[in-house]
Amino acid sequence: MGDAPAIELAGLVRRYGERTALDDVSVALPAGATLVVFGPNGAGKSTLLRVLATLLRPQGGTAHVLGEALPRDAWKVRGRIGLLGHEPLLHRDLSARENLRFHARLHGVAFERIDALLEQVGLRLRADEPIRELSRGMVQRVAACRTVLHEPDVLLLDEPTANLDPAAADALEPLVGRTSGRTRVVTSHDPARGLAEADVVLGLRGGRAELSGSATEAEVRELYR
Amino acid sequence: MTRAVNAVLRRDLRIETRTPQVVPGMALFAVSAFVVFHFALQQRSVEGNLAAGVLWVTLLLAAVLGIARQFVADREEGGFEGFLLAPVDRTALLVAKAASLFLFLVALEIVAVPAFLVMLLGPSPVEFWRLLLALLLADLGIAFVGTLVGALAVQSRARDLLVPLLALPLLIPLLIGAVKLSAPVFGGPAAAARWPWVLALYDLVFGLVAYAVFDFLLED
Amino acid sequence: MTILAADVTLPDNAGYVVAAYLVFLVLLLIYVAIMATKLSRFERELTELNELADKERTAA
Amino acid sequence: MYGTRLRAFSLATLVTLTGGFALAAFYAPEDADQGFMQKILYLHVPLAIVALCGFVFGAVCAIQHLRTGESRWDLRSYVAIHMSLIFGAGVLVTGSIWARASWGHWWVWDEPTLVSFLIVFLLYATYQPLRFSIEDRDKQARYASVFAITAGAFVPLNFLAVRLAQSYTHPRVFATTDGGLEPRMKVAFYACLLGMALLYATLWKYEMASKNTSAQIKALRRRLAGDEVPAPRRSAAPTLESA
Repeated sequence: MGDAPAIELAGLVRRYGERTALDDVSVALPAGATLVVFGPNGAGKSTLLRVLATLLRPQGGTAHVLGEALPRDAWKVRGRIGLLGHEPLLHRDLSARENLRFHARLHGVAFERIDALLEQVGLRLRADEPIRELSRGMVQRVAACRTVLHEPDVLLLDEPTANLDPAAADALEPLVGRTSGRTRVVTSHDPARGLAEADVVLGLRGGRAELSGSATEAEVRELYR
Repeated sequence: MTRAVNAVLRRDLRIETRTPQVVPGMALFAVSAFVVFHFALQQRSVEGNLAAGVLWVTLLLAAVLGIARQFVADREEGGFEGFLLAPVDRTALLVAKAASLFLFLVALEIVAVPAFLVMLLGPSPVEFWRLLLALLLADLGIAFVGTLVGALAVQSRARDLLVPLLALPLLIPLLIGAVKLSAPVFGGPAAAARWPWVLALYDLVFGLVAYAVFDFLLED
Repeated sequence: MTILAADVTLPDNAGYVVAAYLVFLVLLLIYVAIMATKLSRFERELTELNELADKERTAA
Repeated sequence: MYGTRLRAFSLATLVTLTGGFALAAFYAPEDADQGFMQKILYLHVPLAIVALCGFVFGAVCAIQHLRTGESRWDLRSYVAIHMSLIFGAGVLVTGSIWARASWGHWWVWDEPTLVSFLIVFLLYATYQPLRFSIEDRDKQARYASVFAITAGAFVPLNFLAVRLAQSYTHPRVFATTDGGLEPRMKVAFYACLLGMALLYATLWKYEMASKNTSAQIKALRRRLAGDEVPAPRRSAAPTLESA
């Protein structure tokens, strides 16, 4: 891969109808590093992740993920990224195993990996229960399995531990945490914890990048003022 | 492509077998409609064109119920995004969804057609293959048009209103062909040989249209 | 019976023809009316914007 | 800019349409079977043909919109379908009047062209509700285009199916425009058709100019209101990018 950044945005713009959700956002992230995105609700964090996940087209500026230009080469990027957002993207009436099998088929992954992952997050015994019968923390663990099922190079995490108790949050760590060794883009509301894992910081407010590169805790808190 | 079609189709069928909603709903609706027709028409039995009409109107309205439910799970439980994140051809979703709708319609007809024969039809059916041909060709057309309409309506606020408003006019040519083709089975006038071709043309045209435009319904 | 209306002589039918052309005229006039409301709205808005622009200029 | 040549269009419409109607009234002979009331043909049929062509034009613009992603094509498609719906209402009413005059009923089911037209009209009547029920502008435009293309493909199929389904019991004057009409009728008919097409084009341009003006006013208002006006935005129910 060389020294090319895993993610490179230059002047990125994305609008929803009248509203500008992302306005001239630029950032670069080396492979294997973690980018933490701060910002109050509605600042454009989720939009940023959805653009990187190829779910939304950029409308201005350029976006490169893993060296491929979006949206032109989006199809090359899909399959090398994993998105974990507020929505687990799991069908509530199907079991964890059935859900993961669906994604394994889509991505062409062998089913053995499903068992290994479920074992790793301690859900092997509950793998055949419908998702709707699992607790919030368990659902999020299954969603994390879904996110890393196809060994993505880039993880896009939208407040992965929101509403989780510390134990549940720790269970996600080996899959999607810093120790997973993958390039990560994480959104966060928690300045202290967020800065602790950040290699690069991006602070959004009203769709604009107020902080870029590195920041102090005080500067991050200022964003929410 | 086959891999993705297989994945989506299996998932849809699994959801339907796990918590059956669409097929039992459509079948129950069809049987209720036959009862309603009995009282509304004030007839013990129907035959000929009337019989074909009653059967096809019922099947069409039941199909509209199925069409309206088609993408609801995908939208509400992130199935769209889960699919879009995968490195697969997006046409696979159209094919898989049309295939699952087709299978649901076949399941509906396995219940509704015998129920119709028992409950309402007067004369015993002749040349039954005509009905089977009509069902096959019509189901194919409904599957394509229904998938397109379902995907079109699912993103709108007025989904339940739009599906019948869009689907019924679009399906009228298909209804004409199906009624003409199957009327002789119930003792109606003989059908011209062209009707299977008209239905096949309908299937072809809407199959191609759906293939051409479906991608645009998935982008954000 | 009404089925036989086709045989009726010219004066009776003329009414229908006139009615059809009237429908066309009415549709056109409705369109003109809609355009009229739009035009008056544009006029109002542009006047308002003009005043706004004047105010800005005097302020600057 | 859609206002250019609007005056020329208006004048041409005025001349050809009044000329066409005058030809229909005074030059074309009376129909042997139907007598005077056959004169509705010169209004009803051009209206129907132009409305259908308008729907097809809307579909073509919709294809362009999906290919290029430019919102002006969506606007063109929208206005085309909008105008065709108005023309379509005229078709149905005049057709109904003709049915009443010639067969004594306000509606006849064995007139395949009219029945097909009703079905097409019903389908397109859903176009606006569909637009209004999708909030996101880009998505609305895209979905509307998908609808316009689907419906555009539906039009010929529908006519084929309905026509095949009918038995030809009634005398049909206009189904055979080439064979059945005598030359003087043809002249009048084509004059009316041309006039009607020009009318459609003129009204389409009017409507486009109006939508464009309203977008410009909106942009101007934003500029004067002093907000930082972000680069081109897509604005209200389908309007142009207020450039």
